Amino acid sequence: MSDKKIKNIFVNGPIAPEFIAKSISNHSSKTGIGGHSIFMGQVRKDEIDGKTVSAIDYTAFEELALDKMQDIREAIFNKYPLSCMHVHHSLGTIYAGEICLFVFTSSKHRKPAIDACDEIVERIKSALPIWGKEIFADDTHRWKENQ
Amino acid sequence: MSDKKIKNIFVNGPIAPEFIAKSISNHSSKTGIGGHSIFMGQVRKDEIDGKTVSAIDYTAFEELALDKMQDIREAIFNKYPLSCMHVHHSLGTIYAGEICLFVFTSSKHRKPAIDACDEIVERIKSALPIWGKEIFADDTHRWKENQ
Amino acid sequence: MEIELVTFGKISELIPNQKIEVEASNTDELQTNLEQLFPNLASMKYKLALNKDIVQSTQELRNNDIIAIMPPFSGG
Amino acid sequence: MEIELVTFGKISELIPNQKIEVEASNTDELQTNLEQLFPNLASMKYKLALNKDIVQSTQELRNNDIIAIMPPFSGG
Repeated sequence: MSDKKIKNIFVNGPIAPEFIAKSISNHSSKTGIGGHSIFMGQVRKDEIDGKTVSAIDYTAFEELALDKMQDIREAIFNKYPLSCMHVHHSLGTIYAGEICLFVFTSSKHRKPAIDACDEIVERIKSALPIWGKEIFADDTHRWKENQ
Repeated sequence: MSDKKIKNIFVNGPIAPEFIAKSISNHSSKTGIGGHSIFMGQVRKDEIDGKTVSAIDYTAFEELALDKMQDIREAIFNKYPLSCMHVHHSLGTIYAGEICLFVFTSSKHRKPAIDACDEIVERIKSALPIWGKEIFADDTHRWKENQ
Repeated sequence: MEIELVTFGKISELIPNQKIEVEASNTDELQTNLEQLFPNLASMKYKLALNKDIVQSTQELRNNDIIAIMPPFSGG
Repeated sequence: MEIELVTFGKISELIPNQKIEVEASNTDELQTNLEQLFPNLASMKYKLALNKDIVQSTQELRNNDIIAIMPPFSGG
């Protein structure tokens, strides 16, 4: 493990659009940036066997997830010439239509920001110990599985 | 040319983070969406031959640009299973650190949103008749050229 | 016949918008005319648009057509 | 020796967090023990983590180690 300070990525509840706006406007003083790429995951109101998903309840093995995220962060900064990288993932109950994942990368030219953002999302889904429990409208549930 | 209503993409001045937040929150009722991808172009304070870019002044052949954007929009909707696609490009003076391009795509699964967003940005840069005039701090200027 | 010239970007600094009399029946001939009238143009990269369609291959000209002269795009 | 079990996701509904006595010197032996103790586990996909490191190949166990049992991840 590196000596760098481990950044927290977890937020309780959904990620608000206003939080995203604040995060964007924080970058206006970084005048070497030419392109920003953002990915947001939103909870879908899926229908499964006739039942409707009303929310996803997220839990995580937080310490392990933050260690893994730090590894991803370092690998991504080594691979792409990024100015900035920000990741936020929700814990707790996130209702359909709300945002549960926010990945934000910035670079001088557009390509590294776009490619890094894409790769971070893939790695988050495959490597971070986070679990989503789909809550149906009738209060039953099903554990989500990423494809 | 198609009979569809031509959407305007041009806004005077920079694109505000609050506008982007509003655009994101407009999608919370679209509960079939699982992933959003955003690209934002930001004006860089480049240094060129010892002079510093303080702003870019954007002009466009607006009618032709909107026709071309409509072609791009149709091609992208035919190619990717998108729920939504929004494009905004600034005209007029945009200072370093401000946002001049906002592309926003949404789909059920993440991949189409990400790939479509990337392709739209490429196509906008190559096919839309828009010109950026880099204004230096000493009020001289240079016409920008996309690589 | 008379055509209307509309110019953009760097080219708008060299050639203002204007109506001109030309002896040209299509856009290829017009291009030759334009490069004689405005010698700077010959050394520049540009595309023409005829009445808001980009000219890919030569098009016939009509009186009062609008011709746009466009340097390479640099939006985004 | 005693180890502490921590479970997540679907597996947390079958196996609560608990301390257990095991006869196992490494994580491979522990896995066999766990699947005997909790027969449901044998048919599930899961990974183990030892003191917050994911177990890739077998690791030695010490008294009071913490073992996490993790079903497939589904974040994002």
